[in-house]
Amino acid sequence: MEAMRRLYAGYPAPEQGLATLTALIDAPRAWRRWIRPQAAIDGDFTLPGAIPMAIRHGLLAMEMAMNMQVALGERRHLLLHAAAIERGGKALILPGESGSGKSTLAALLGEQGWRLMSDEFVMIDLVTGLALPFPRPISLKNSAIPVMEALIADSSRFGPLLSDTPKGMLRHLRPSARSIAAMDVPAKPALILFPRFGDDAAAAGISQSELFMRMTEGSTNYVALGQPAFETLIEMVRTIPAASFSYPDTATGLAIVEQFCAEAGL
Amino acid sequence: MRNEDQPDIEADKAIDLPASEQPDNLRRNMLRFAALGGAAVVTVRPGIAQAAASAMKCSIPVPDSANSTKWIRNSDGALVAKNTAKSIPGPSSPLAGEDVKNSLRYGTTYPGYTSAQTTTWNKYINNLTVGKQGYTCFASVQNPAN
Amino acid sequence: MSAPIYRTDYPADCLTHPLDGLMLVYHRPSGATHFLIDPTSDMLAILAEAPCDADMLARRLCHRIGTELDDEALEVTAQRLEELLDSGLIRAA
Amino acid sequence: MNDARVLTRALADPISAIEIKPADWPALLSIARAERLDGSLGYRLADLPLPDAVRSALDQARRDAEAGRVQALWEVEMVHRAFRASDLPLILLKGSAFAYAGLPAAIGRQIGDLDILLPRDSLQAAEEVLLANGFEWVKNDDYSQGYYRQWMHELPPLIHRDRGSAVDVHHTILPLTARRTPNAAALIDASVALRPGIHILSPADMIVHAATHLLADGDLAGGLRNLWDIDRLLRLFSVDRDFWPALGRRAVLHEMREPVALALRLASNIFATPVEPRIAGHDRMRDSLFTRRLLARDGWGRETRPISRLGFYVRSHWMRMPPMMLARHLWTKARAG
Repeated sequence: MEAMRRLYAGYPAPEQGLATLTALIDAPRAWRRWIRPQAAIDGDFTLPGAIPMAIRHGLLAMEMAMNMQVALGERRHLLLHAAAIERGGKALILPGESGSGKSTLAALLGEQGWRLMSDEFVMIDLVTGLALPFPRPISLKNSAIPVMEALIADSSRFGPLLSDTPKGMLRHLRPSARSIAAMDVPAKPALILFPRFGDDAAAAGISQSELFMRMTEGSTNYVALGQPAFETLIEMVRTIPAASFSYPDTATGLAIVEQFCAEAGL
Repeated sequence: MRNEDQPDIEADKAIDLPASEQPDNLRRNMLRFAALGGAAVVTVRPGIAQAAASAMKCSIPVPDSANSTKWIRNSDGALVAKNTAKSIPGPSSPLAGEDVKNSLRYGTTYPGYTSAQTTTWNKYINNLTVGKQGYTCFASVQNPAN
Repeated sequence: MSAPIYRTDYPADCLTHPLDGLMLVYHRPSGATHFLIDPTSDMLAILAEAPCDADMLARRLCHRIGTELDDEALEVTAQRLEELLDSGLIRAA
Repeated sequence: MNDARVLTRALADPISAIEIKPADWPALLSIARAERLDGSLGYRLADLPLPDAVRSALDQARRDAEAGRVQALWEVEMVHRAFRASDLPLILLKGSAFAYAGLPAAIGRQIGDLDILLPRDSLQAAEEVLLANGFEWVKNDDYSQGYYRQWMHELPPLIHRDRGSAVDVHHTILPLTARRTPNAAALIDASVALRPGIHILSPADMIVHAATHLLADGDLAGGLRNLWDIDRLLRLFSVDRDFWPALGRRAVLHEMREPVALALRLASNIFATPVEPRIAGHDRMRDSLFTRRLLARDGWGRETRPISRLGFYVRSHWMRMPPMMLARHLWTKARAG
């Protein structure tokens, strides 16, 4: 777990030394260790029949376990499956499934004048409507790995290269020192963009009702939160402009994002 | 955002609003077209937490780990001894719940495997019964909500 | 068996918000969020005024939106009633 | 402290939680979640001067429980609407019953499936009504269907196609194969109407049912929560001076005298529940075995004491089925696989 400690170097210890969610990584049965090494995702919130993974991917297993813990456990905030970056106190939210490219875009912008708030989960405070940061190691996948390696000189920010994981090639990147230092500083959501990697450059507006539906689909806990989440989301779709765009390559994706941000005043 | 003490007033206003905003003929058309369209009450369902539950966290070993050396008969998915004619071994790792769902529902083949292998393994999966390893996952991918 | 009378708690047990010509409803007893597409919110408003059976509901709906009562209107009303029953926004009593 | 006693003490004596050291809280919260008692703990410890991180974790558990309660009550409402049209009675069991009746056992309790009890001759009608109202079989093969119908005390599980909720329809409270046979008709006759068409079991029967759950119907997994139910219910019911004699009579009627006695002793041992000694009887040697099993958790919330667990697994199967039937069950399953 030395790799784990390195990736989390620079993070403050949890409040009063208490970790109220426990994520646990373990070999499921002692004897299996000798037959086919496995690591099981486990913790307070579990679902039956976890996918076992080769132990050398323990780092990925840990990351997935922690994401699951957050996705299943968080009840104080509306949790969105999205990346988020901040500039001038305003947050850009990039919702999207795996493969939409949101992590890569957010990671790149996080090195180019923006503050990376999260690459995976954005928490919206149900009282203030503000987005809260969640800057944990970014999972770089496949072609995003060399892109970020070329951009960042400090090799200590990278975890080991993991090949042949269920998600393909994977390498973790520790967010910038600035991003980690500001991990308690929220920002006001000012723009929501749904990226889609792969197609020609194109963009389309999203109506309030469609935005509402897409945000609930991308939330892990909307239904469980009940009325406060309804009120928060109504307020968001009424006040925050939203659009979707597709992009054929990262440079175009960045240009489209910057153009939208200029128009929305970010 | 809204005043909790006056839900009725808010709600009444909300109901009347569309009626006053829309021309009558448009509203008549909506009634007409509604007959042809899909659902008129669309309910928000739990989002990706549920997808994550089925896709990320559940898998079905084929065969179950107690019979991991057995092969699966092509004709009916039954377990038979290794190297039996007209039978094949299981996949090298358990099948992901999401893949099983797609295969059973939409006829997709398992990633990296042939359709003949997929067909035989699906026969095995369809034979799973209460208490058998993988059954819970099988049941959950059959749940239409997933 | 006589025709069932339908009633609703809408909008008393709901938070409602019109959005793009749809009605967005948070229904407190179920904790569910529904998008209502016309004419279902009109049907709920009518039943909220006074419970009635399906035929009367179709009649009142047509009157409310200024259209003729015909077989199609009856059919649409019956179909939408089913959906509203499934959602729990109305109940047969 | 390496077992769930840290949890049971906090539940039984909330003030004692003030003394818990910061380093011990993560283990306690994990164990509470694993035992599905975090919501109950959240309410028991509400407003105590605890570390902020703990308070917010407990606050979260209370919200979870409250959301679950709303869902459970709504499920009761929707099934009630379906049943009422066919004049079927709805007798609520377990969590849904506690929540609907507003019993103290419901406070913070997680509620899973909707469990309902019906006269055996109404089963067919209930099945038809549920299938006509959006419920679908989880598994619709002949063997699973036959297995449930022939040997179990419930219909095969049904899940609602839109709501995703599950309903378990029981016609008695133990499998037909169990060696004890509770009197299902008496349970239904004595049930209490909360409103027309919605019933719960009588107080004494409710305790008998909770005892079946704790001791005769499984491997004790999740047993602490069942025992906490029993504690909460007994503290309320025993205010009525007629309750203890009634419990004694019903336990005998349902062939559950010993399991009820043991459940009372365990509640008294673990939660200091006040119980009637004439019904609870004296401690036996094996009581400590049950107590150890109920409290077997490590600091991660995982179950420990695997040898004790295995013993209870065998016990669970043995209690549900006579040996020949168990053999037949295993053989059929093997053949099906």
